[in-house]
Amino acid sequence: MIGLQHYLVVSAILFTMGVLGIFINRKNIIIILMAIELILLAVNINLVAFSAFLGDLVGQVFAMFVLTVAAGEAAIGLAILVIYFRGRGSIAVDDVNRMKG
Amino acid sequence: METIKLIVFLPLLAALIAGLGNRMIGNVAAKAVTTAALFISCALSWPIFLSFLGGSAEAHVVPVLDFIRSGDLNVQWSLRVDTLTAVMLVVVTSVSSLVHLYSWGYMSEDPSQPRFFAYLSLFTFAMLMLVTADSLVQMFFGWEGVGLASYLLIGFWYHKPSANAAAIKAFVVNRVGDFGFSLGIFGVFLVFGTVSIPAILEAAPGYAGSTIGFLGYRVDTITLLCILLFIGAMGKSAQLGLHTWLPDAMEGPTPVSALIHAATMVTAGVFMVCRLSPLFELSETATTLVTYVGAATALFAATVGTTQTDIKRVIAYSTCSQLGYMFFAAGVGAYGAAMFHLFTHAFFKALLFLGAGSVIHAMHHEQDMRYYGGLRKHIPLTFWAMMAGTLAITGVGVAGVFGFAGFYSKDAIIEAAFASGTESGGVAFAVAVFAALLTSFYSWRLMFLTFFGKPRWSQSEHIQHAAHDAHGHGDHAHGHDDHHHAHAHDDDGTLGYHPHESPLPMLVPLIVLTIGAVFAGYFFHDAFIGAETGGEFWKGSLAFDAHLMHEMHGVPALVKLSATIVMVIGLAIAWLAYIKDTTIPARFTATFSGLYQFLLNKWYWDELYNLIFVRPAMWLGRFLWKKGDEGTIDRFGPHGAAEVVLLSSRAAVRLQSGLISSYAFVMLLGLVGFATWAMTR
Amino acid sequence: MSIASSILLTLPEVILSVSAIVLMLVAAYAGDKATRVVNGVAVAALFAAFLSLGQEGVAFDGLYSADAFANFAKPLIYLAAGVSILLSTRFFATEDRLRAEYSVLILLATVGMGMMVSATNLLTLYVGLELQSLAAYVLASFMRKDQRSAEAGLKYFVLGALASGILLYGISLLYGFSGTTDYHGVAEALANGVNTGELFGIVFVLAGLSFKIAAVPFHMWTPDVYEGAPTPVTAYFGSAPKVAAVALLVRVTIEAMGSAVTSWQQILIFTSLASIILGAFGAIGQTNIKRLLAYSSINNVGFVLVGLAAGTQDGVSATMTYMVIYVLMTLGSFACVLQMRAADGRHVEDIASLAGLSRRQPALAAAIAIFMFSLAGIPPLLGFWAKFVVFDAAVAAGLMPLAVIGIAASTIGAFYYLKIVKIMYFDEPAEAYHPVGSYVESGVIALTALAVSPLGYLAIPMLGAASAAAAKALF
Amino acid sequence: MSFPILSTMILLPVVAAFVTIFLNANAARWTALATTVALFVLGILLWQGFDIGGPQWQFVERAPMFGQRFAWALGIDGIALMLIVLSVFLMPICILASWESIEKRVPEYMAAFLLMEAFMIGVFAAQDMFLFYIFFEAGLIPMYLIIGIWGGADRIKASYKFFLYTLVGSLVMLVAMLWMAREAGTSDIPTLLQYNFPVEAQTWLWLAFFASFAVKMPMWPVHTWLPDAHVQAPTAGSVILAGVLLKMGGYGFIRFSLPMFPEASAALVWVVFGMSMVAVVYTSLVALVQTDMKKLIAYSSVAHMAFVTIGLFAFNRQGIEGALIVMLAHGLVSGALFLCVGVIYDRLHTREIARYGGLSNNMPYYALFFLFFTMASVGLPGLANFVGEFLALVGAYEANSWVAFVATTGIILGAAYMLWLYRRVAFGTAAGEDTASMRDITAREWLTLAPIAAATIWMGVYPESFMAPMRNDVTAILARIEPAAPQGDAKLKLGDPKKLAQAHEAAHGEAH
Amino acid sequence: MIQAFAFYLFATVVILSGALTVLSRNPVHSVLWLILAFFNAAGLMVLVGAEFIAMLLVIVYVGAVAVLFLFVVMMLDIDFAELRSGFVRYGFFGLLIALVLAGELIIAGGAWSQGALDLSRRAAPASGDLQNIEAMGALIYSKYLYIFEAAGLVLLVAMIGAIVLTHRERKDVRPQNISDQVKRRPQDAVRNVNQPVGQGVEL
Repeated sequence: MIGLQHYLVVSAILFTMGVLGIFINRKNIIIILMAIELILLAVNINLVAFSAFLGDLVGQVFAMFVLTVAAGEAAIGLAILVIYFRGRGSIAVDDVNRMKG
Repeated sequence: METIKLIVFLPLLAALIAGLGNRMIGNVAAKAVTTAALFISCALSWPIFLSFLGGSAEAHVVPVLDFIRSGDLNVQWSLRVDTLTAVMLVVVTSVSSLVHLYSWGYMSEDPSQPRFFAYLSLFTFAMLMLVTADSLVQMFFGWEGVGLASYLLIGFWYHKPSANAAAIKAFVVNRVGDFGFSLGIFGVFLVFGTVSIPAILEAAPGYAGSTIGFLGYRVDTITLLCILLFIGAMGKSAQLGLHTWLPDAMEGPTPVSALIHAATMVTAGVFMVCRLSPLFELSETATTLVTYVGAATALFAATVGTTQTDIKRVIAYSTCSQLGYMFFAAGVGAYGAAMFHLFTHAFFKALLFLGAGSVIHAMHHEQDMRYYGGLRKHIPLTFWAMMAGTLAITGVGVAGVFGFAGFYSKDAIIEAAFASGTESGGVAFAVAVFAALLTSFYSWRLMFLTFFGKPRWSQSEHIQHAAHDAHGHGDHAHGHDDHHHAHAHDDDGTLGYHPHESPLPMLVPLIVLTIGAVFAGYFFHDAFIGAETGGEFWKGSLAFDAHLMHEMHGVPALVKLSATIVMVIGLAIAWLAYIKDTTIPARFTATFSGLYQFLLNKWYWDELYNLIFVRPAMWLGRFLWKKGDEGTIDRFGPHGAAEVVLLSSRAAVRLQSGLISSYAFVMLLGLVGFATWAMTR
Repeated sequence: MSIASSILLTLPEVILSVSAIVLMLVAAYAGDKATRVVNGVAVAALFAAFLSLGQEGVAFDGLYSADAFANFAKPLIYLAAGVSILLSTRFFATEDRLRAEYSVLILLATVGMGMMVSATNLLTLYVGLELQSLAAYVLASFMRKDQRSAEAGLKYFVLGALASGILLYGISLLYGFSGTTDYHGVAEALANGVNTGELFGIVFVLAGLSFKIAAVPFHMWTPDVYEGAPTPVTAYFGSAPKVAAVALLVRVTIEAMGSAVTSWQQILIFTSLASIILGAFGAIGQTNIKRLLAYSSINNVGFVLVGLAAGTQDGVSATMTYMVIYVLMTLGSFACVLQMRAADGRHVEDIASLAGLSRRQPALAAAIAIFMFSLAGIPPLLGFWAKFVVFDAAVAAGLMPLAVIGIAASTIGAFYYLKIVKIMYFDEPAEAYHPVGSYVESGVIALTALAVSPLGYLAIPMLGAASAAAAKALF
Repeated sequence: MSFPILSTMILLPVVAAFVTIFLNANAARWTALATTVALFVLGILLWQGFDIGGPQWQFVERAPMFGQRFAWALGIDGIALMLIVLSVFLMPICILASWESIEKRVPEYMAAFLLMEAFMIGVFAAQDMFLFYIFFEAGLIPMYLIIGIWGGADRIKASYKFFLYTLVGSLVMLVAMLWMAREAGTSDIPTLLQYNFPVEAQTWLWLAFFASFAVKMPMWPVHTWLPDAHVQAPTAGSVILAGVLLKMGGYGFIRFSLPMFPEASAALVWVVFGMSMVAVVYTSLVALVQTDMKKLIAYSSVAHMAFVTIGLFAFNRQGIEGALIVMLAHGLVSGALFLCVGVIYDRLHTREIARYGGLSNNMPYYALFFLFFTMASVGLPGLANFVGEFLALVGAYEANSWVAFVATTGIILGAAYMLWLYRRVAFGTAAGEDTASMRDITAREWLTLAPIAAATIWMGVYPESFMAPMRNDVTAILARIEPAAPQGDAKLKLGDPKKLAQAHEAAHGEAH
Repeated sequence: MIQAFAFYLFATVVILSGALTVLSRNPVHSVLWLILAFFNAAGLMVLVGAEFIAMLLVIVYVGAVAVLFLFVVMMLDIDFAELRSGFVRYGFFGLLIALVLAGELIIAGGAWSQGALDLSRRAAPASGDLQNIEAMGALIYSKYLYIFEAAGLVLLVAMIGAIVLTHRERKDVRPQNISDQVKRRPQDAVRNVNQPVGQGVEL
């Protein structure tokens, strides 16, 4: 029988991959944005799974809001990315270090 | 207003007027004020002394002002007058007033006369505070005050590096003594709960045999206190070990040497031991120590005195040696004799110094006796005064008939040492006799080198300088070249320079002191050391041992005569070496060059101190500064911390690489760290 | 409770969102010409929102709570938001161009912050937080032609999103293991013992919120974002969202996790000390004033957390007191930074350009000196009081090691504040600044300087009572 | 309630400082002088009005205007009174000393000094622990500016060192204060003075306070900020630093450490003694080899302050009263010595000892003053320092002979380095034309030095004036600490008088 | 059984495609893998009966967000050759930390099986009578109305933000004047002319 545990494991792995995707990546900021989507997906899986196994709809409502916010976040993220690209002509991760120290 | 207040504070007032007025009031006013004040003090002092002599006065204390009150510690400014004080009063005020007068002449060319007289008066005030002290703290005040004045006066010619060095040395070496004195006072307060001298002396017998902890040892209370206080006395009275400052102090003007470094200040140590004699009597160890130190000093200084060529240094070592006599007299219990010698010594030693000053004055500040000779005819008055002094110091006299001052006092000491019957007394006796021989030798050596023989001053730089000045210019840069003839007589060793007698203000003190040197012993020996009369005179102001005085008079004749015998031997040797055959000294020094060098270099005390104190202190200071403060404390303290902070700061900044991935990585690390901590907690 | 009364309780947020929407329309309609008017109206709206505060009660079935605590934090947020709107006008007029959307975004973010501090439900918390964050991301890269601004926005966004993810994951765990998103429900669940899931929930939520308040080790974005963002925005970042995030953190830790103090206290202590120390170290080598202030804010957050780590009512009160004073100092400092303009009118951020300021512009230098000494916590300036109360709370809670280490480390902090003073007062004058003559900036500087000056101590009884009341609402 | 004189004394200079900033240089000078003189007059009134033998705390004011945690509570006892008088006495002198030597940014300078004065008075007058702390720390700001703006070439490092060193010490103290206020439930100093803190906590509290006061004092080995600060500070800054700021450390010890933690003080007395003993010898030796005048005097301050700590922790009346007098006397004398350095620094602009010499020739009155204060500094009886050092050492001897022994060596070394300094500056021959042509002190400089000299003599000859107001307070402190006082090492044991008398007789018998 | 099979299928695919999203060199491929991951996640959700969320995931995410990504990737016109390859910034250590994190998260999830379910605090227990979508709707529009409104503001912010940041006023094109446009009336733009046949029009 598939229990909550299974879902949590899937979510944990997805979450870890999302996190890993953020800092292990050197190529492209867009992929980082996608890694964030993966993290949110992991959270949603968690929420939905909890919701189902608790028999409580709040988790799903929460997931819905997460989706909403994530959409907005993606829009803004991409907008920032676009203006960044306009300025620098590059979206390589390693180039984003004009400010440091 | 009690007389005593006037006596003590007049000099202070005069010092303030002269010192603060300085150039504003002019030389004459400053000199007049100070000298007048001193003469008034002196005039007021003698009646007090005489009244004690006559037995009509009682010891009393005149309170002046509260000083320090802190719990049990209650110190007053007050003036104590008793026999001991009275003796000191006359010594101090008399010598001081004469020295003031003398300085009119001696310092007449100096540009800073008000300062000089202010210092002299200031010194007198401090000395008077010392001798009238009723408490140890006030005594310490006077003690330090005279130290200050001595410092100022030694360094009076502040443009001379040697004078400055001598001044500092005098102060610092005295401070070493004061170190002991201070600890002594602290200890006294701890034990007795008071610093009032009468109270201490009264309570002292009750503490005999008690013990006290000191630096981790248990020691006899009274012995400890006496030794600590005696260290103070050693410093001030230039006893062996702490004597090094006294010869150097001759850098000061000669009147200063006469007043401070011969007659008064240096005897403060003897005075203190006598003042506290009931306390010292309670500790055999302490008195033995006093005896040995005194004897050693007497011997040491006398040996060194034989080789010195500077006229003032010879007298200075002589002073040192005589102070040794006084101390071992005190050590063997003959406090009356010690005070008596102090009293007579003040006169003849002041006389010798002032006489020497007169010679120096005549010889254009040349102090080296090797460049003197044949001065007898040029400055006869000085010669006769010096002769009286020499007769006094060497103790010329015939028992029972008449003797010069030193005859009574020194003989008394030698006899008392013998009579005490203790081992230390025996040693002291032997030393005293030998030292008397040396005393006679160097005193006569001084006389012969200075006043007899042929003039040898052509080699003196001072004289050459003066002669040249006189030749070169008509003006008289040095005022006493007046009668100088233009044509030189180089063949007679005079370089054409003819010394002439000092002016009247210098001669009057010489004459007065000559009287003292001649008669002081004769007139006062009964009062000071008479077995019956002494106790009456001192009235308990010191521990007068009538028994010892009796013993003293009953010593074998040979002992009595010993002093006179060695005096004659000394005179004979001096006559042989410096009149009869002047090559003897050179041959002697060539034969015993080791001994000669040893003595000439004052037993190498200065070199030794330089090696074990001065240079290590400087080195240590530099080491602690560079290696301690800067190299260790700062390096590992604030600067090190700053360095660490800056390094950490650089690390923190490097961490901030600007890369999103590394930021995210740090966040992840934090997250995992927290999670792991939370899990394993 | 009816919807109407609930809406009434959220009146401040309603006012602000309605104004925001209206102003957005105005902006869209009238274009950038209307910016000044929009800004003015926005400030008025903030003031109106402030006036509408004061009601207490729970709205929307426990999603939202208007209590003394929220009513304490919100005026502060409104003040900071208002000031950062006021400060923006001249800055954007010279540096970029005036755009009316700025104040709309600030207003919307303020709505989010209002939700944050009033949130008594993880759901409200999340949405409020995101509302604020999204606006903040945009604001950070608001000067889109400026590459640094864009980079700041990008970094802020990516890391912020990661932090949101972590926070959300924590929330999901908390929800799953306690069965509710309501603070009190969570607290009840935690009171029955904390299982591993809940523990991870707590840790993840704390981590996510630590990002928002810029506490070590989730602080990395701060210097870059502070430096890159337009200065009025940085002033805003340093003040309003920080208050909101701290207030949120306080409410979460006390109301939702208060029953499991031991599970988070050590984390806060570590974070606190790490922030104090790292903030201080980081600031020392800086040459950019905004970057320095960023590290300073990290450092200050450390002190804020000292109060919170105590976990007591006093601690909360101290934390909120600290925030009030901190906001004043921050706004003042950034207003001063805004006055730093080269001869050609460009804004400069180089610390070296402050050299000898005390002779060129003594009043400005004095104001900066006051802020710096105050930030360093040197009495008799008000910054000392802030540190005093938090350490007092920590000591009262028995956290002696924290207090000792924290307070000793504040010496390191003093080092770089002194550096600024040193540059202004001891060094030879550099090139003179462009005269500014902005009444708004001067006014802000003067008022905040006056507030953190010793005169501010007169406000202590009031401040103390208010913050105590605020803290009491959580216990 | 009577006229709030203490509040006036704190607020007046603050107001004056604020006004001063807006004036021109000359007006600022006069305003500052007028204010400080007015404060001096107020200080004299305070002394006049102080009822010796009356209640322990006088001129008490209390306004709970800062909420629960602390109050604007002022009030003084005799100790505070004397220190306040010292502060207000030195302040006009400082202003005068800066009259001409400070040329740039005069209004700010004067304002800084006035603020400094307010804070100093505040420290001594505060009756609330936290109010004390606020004033204690606040003084850092004006001093930092004074050193940093008007200081010498290496002023920046010195100002940092001064600021951070003293800050780090006192911050730890703040934690202790917080704990104490929580434990005792009040921050009122008079109440705390009667509170018995648990013995095991006392050690920590004591150490925390020690961290602050030892730095402020400064005690070896946390003294290294002082030479740097002194060397770089302008003359008046050094005067205030040496004259008053260092005294805050000693004041702290006597106000907090001793009476509040008597058991800990007794248990840790070896720390104080050890550090003080090292300080006396160590810093004296270091002073001996200095080539910079101010540095030399700064090091001598460290040595002198060691007498204060030794006296304070002697646990007896002589020690404590002595320490208090040393504080006052050192305030006068080292302040005056810095003024003396300032006089010639103003003329030649160097502190290098080797550049001077023979000043007795061309500056006789200067030489006189310098000599006077040199002598006072080496503890010549009749001048201020002696009384204090003597009492402190008496107290020390009662406590421990080792301490007295080592500390007393200070009088030898002190004489050595001070006279060596004086010799190089005032005696010998001038190092150059410029040195030889320096003019003697001006009327203004007379005005700065003469009052201190007068006070030094007064304190040296009749210290009762200064000790009487403090006596009851020392009694109160003794009442707190005496039960805990460690035993001295003297342990006097009386001998058997009878046996001794026999021995004496026997000795005499042999002699016959 | 089918359910288990479906779960494992979806789970495997979601993890794999997630991994490939992160690891792909070509961002376009990444987006496509992301879309696949979303689809499979939706599948997972359907398995536990959360049809509404699943649909949202597909419609909103795949339909809008993922396509937006794709759009941006294409639009940015990135020179893929220039993009450095490799992702070994923190290499082994980073991986290790990530594994630790995953392990801990899994252990945390394991706590579920330890404690009994405590359902007492549920805010919105699912009732059997309502469809998932209906129940959600009932909740969102009543209990969570406040949040719903706030979410609207979030989207508004996103909209304003996106416009503020990316909207460029081009100099070479005439700017749109909204008020002019709105004010424009037919009579301004249109002129009725009664034109005789065979003659030109005067314009």
